[in-house]
Amino acid sequence: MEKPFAITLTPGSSRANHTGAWRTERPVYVHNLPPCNDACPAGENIQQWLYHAEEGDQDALLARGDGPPQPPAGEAAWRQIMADNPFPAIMGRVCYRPCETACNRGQLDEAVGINSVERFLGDEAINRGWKLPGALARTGKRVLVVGAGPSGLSAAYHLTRLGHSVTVKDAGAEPGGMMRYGIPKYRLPRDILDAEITRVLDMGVTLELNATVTDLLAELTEGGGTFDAAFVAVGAHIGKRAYIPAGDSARIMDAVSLLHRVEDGPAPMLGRRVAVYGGGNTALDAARTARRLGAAEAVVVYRRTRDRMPAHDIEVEEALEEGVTMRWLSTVAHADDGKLVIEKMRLDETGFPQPTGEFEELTADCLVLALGQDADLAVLDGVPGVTFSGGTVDVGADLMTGHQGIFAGGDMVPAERTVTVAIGHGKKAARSIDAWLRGASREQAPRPGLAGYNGLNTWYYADAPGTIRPKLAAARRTGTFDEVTGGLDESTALFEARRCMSCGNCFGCDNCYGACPDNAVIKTGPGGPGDYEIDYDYCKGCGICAAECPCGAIAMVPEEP
Amino acid sequence: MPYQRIKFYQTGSFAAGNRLLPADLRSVQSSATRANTLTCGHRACQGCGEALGARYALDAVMRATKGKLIAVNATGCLEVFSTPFPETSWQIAWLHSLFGNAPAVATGVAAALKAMGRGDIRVVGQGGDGGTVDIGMACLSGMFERNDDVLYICYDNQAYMNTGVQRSGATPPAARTATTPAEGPEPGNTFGQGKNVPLIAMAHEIPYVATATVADLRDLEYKATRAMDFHGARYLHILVPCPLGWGSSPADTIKVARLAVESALFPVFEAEAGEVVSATPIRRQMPVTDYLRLQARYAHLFRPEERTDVIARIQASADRNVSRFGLLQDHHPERTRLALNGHLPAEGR
Amino acid sequence: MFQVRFHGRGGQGVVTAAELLASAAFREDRYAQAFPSFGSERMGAPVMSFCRIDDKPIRTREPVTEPDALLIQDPTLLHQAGLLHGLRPDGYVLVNSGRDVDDIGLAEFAARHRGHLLTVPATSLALANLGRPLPGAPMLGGLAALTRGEQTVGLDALLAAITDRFGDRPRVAAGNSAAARAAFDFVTGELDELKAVTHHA
Amino acid sequence: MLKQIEGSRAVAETVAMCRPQVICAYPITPQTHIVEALGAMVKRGELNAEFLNVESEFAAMSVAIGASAAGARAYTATASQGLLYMSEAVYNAAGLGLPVVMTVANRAIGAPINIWNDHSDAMSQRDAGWIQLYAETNQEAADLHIQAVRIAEELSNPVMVCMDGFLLTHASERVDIPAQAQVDAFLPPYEPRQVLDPDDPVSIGAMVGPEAFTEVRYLAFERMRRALDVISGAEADFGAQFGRGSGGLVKLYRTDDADLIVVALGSVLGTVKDAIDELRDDGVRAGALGITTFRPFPAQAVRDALGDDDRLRRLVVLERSLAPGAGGVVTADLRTALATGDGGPRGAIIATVIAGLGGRPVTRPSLTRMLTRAARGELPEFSFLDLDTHLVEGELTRIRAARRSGPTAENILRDLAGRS
Repeated sequence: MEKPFAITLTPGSSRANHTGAWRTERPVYVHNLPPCNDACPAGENIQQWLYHAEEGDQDALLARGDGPPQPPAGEAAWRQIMADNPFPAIMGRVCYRPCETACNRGQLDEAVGINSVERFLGDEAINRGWKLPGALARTGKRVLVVGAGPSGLSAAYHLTRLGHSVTVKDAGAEPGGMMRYGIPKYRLPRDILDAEITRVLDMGVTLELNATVTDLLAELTEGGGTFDAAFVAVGAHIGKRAYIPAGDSARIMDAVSLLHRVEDGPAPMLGRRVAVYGGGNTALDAARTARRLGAAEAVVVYRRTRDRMPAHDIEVEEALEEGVTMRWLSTVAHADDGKLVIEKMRLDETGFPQPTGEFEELTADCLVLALGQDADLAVLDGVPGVTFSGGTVDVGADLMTGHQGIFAGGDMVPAERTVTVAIGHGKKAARSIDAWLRGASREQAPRPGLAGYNGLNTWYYADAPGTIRPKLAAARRTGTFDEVTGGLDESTALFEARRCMSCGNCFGCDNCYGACPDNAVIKTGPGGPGDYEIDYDYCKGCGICAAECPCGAIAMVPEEP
Repeated sequence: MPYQRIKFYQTGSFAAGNRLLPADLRSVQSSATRANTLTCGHRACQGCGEALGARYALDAVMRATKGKLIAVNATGCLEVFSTPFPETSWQIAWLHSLFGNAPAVATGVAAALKAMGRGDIRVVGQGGDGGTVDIGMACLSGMFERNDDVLYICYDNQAYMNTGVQRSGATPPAARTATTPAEGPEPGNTFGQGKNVPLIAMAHEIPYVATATVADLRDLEYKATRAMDFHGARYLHILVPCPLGWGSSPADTIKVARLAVESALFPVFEAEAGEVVSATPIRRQMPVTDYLRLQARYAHLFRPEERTDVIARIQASADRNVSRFGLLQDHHPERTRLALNGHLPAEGR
Repeated sequence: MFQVRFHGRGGQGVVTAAELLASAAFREDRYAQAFPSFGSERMGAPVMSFCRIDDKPIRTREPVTEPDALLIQDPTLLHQAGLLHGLRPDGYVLVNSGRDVDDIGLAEFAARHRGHLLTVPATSLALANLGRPLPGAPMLGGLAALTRGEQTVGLDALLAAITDRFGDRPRVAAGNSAAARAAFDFVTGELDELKAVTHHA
Repeated sequence: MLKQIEGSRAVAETVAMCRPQVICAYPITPQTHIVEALGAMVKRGELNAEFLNVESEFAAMSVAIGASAAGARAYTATASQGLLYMSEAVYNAAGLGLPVVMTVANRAIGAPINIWNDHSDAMSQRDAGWIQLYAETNQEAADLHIQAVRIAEELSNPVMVCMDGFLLTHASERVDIPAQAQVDAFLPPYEPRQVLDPDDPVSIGAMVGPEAFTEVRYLAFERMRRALDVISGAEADFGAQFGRGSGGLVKLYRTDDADLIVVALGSVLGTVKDAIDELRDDGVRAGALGITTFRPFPAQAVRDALGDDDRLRRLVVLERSLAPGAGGVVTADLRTALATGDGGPRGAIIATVIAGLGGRPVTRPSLTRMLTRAARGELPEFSFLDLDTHLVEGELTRIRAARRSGPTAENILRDLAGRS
């Protein structure tokens, strides 16, 4: 068409006008650290595996004929977990969920049920028999792991994946350590435990049971042994003893041995009334176990108040549901046959319990002491360079003890004593050992900034309250050791996964692409995480993309003059 | 593509795209092959809501008409920033004539297409609030009254921005403009003035009238698409914040529009043949102050001291919208219709 | 050139009458020009229209100020100032009235314009033949007779013009034609009478 | 086909034969009969077009702009206040180069409101960029519309056909209405220079700044120059096709030996010719120059028409509108034309006569009187025809006497009443 001069113009000719010159700030895509990942002691990339989980396996929503059939996204999610943690099914049951405490969604409606999704994926992996990817090339290095608890097995798993040959030696008759001897069945069914341990062993880890290591140095090459390095994680299995005046016939035992014997011996006779002395998770486990062993009454005697109790709330709740009673601000002054003398306490201004001189009686056929555990440090006794403090081994940031090549983790080093922490130690130790064996010092990748709630634009997320996991009726709990907390089915797990807001990381919502007034966001792919580029020829730096990014994955940075 | 709130939960239900949705339920704007009717290089301000709204609406219409579209533009910001010689940002057949005649020019285009047997080509007329509710009102009403086959889109930024932010018939009460300065006992625009063109359009009983904002892309696209299901005169009124005129941050353009809706100051609804058939419920009602505080044009309501009296009147009008359009329940067309037609008690009357 | 000025009231069809006369002249292969006294007058107001007839093209567009004939469709206009103004000495005047010229106060004028001033009951003829009080057609019939068709138009051309004008409404056409013919006969009769009287005198 | 027909009707029938696709109009006296007739034809299905009853003249021209830009042949008609009300769009149509054809049934502009004929309306738009053609008779009015469509589309420029309100629009006279086949043969189908087409999109109506606006305007000026040839070409082709002369730039009447020449536009030329014959009979060598094309102003044609020998010539420009504070609109253009370019009489004496404002009849006796004075050199350089000097003097005295003398128009009406 012959166009009249100036009055009529060629379409799209304004592309010659590069408005990028107007810009004083430029948007850049960033990856910030989601609070869940930040909080996970096992260092899981939770946001990532939830992202995979969102798509579901045979996702009806995706089976609309567009695109090729999806690979089982649940498996991808599971593999993502396995990169950091070999025990999703166990985690999904026994972890105390610091991730959910940190979850930003908690500030919107309710935290994402990360733990329940993890359990679902872990169980799926067991049921569907998902296999792990093959290990890296063998390094020819041999590593000894002392202790087949969560920490040791985690280390063995990671070391094997890194190509090292691992032998695990454990004094016990069964692998699993505290996971088996400290956590009752009703919280962690043994078939689950066995399945996940077996999966690790199947990778080619050598396990020696009933094998107590007496001379660690002798095992190492330096001592003429065959191992190039060792990771010691024997846990803390020795129940603390406190002096309690008691009559001869008083029946007193410690919680650790109680739980241990419930697992592998004839269950001890506790009587109708059981008193548990202590305020930690173990105390509650002991009390709940007592109920299951037939005790009509299980009383927890604790010196302080509930809010000062070290035990986790879930445990307390479940214990109360099961009829366990509590005696706050109380100490056991004297134990006798069939009864205890309790002294009432009061908290001073520092919150420390002080005796009041008031006494009362409490009928109890048996007293179980749950006053904490000590680690058996014998294996490291006399090893040159290894030092101890406060009943634990001193280690560096890389978990190496004072002795080159000997690393330690789990309950025997200073840290919170949970399975998750232990598993995290295992991974950390494995990486440190790998680095040490290669003569390198492991450099920590710089931690990205935390993806806080204020960085999100939550309007874009559909309103979705959390899912409640099914629970075994309290009445049916006390009789059996059946698992108390149920799991999610595929749809509810999918639902939970999709409640993730993908904090700090692009999830491919196209908002930046859609909301740019200058069409300065280019779509480089079908619309997934990172399928976008800013076209700085035209971007005026208005910042709408950053403001409207639901998950805070775009930052505005000043233009350099 | 019927507009629906996403019935299943996943991240970003309300975002432009979402990989979890089947392609046909994703927005036009999320498509890599969208028309980009208004393309790069235009001279709109940073964070221009009108540039955004125009591309949102016309891209949706382009998809609905399979590209058979002619657009007619009134004089104003949109026209000036999109077609300064020698460059145009339009990638569609586009005509600009005058400030006050866009609806009539669009009528002429539609009539010509009919006469030439090109009914497959559809016509959109568009302009800002000044060109629509003020100087273009006669032509707009005439187009409505004749029920000409034109979709007219008003990009409402509530003042004459092109000429330097003077008051228009769409400027809200208390807002500061160059001609309603924040002076005297009743600073800003006077209460009890201004006209509600969507309701005026409904009074013509034309096939389709709807309001939308740049804050809810899916809703906007649905309405632009729905409008093309009808023949005859249709009217789409889109709220497009103007960082310059409203004194808001360019980055907040969409946020401000969202607050206008969530505070109920801008009711989002659609009407067919003069009857309201749906009102988009507010997700989380916000006090009007959340909306006002983001905009320098309302600064005088908060400094030197807070004008609680004025704010109360503004809140009252928001509350009236809530009851009038039933914005707080999931939409009940019947109730909304009754309220709108004055059969239900409405607050703030 | 023969120039006619029509006087009537808004709604009486003076414009149509002028156009009918022009169109009748056109049928006789003459040039004609008809136009109203352009005004915004409403129903009932005094109005004028004009018609020019010539054998060569008519160029002037001024109003008719020196008519060769005056058609007064409403006798109540007779005493309006300047009604007869500019009438040529030998001009014709036809008044729509059932009464005699002497009875409408024009006796003295009639004496001077003997045979050039007549009354014709156009309205009653219209009512009788058309059923509506539209004196236009009968007035023209009367004019045709009064001027003996020499300077204006013959009855046949007039009737043809009427039939053509109301072609889409045959009843109206027939009614107007009949009224026009009746008026033509009436005026012819009046003229014969006058002639007779003159003869006797 | 020869018909005794009202001017408006003749124009309507001719416009219909030009096959307009979109017709839009807003009623205003004295344009109404034209659009009423066209509307009826469309309703009856005799004319295949879109007919829109719009809400204002502004809308009417706007609809025409849209229709034309979309590739349709668009037509509208208006007058007086209506033309002023659409003025913004009138300029716009020309600026966009859209070949809209519009009839203007010339009428005065208020206040005081006046529905009668003069040229104030069209003259007010003389610089809008439209071609302006003035009809002398209804035959020419009809013929000019056919030519207008062809000229407009050939140049891609709008054309205004001006015909005197009432004097032509409401006058019944003999008109030769052409056959459709003839019109079709003369008028090719509309091939727009630019069109709104989704398959070949363009942006029409850009904002043009100082860097190019002058050039855009210059090109419009050039287009108008080219229009002079196109108009003459259309006149010639029309003559060949229809066998009669209509349109063109100027028309001459007995100017060969004339030393008194009346310059006029429109239907008044008829009465002027009668007056000239009368003067000739009295031995005055008078003639007339009719300007058919007023925009573009045919300067060269005017110079050629007036001859270039040294004989003294008196030119009387009969103006149908008034430029208060300046005088005559046509006179100004005529003076420029004579003062520039090649040829043309030297030292012609030009007198401006304002005549026929607001429907005041221009009678042959008045013209003859005025021209006789002109021939004797008694005519002042600027005068009003048939001005009631007594009346205006009265008002002027009143104004001088009292500052607040009330509205002039009403005072004059009072005087008139008092007189009769």
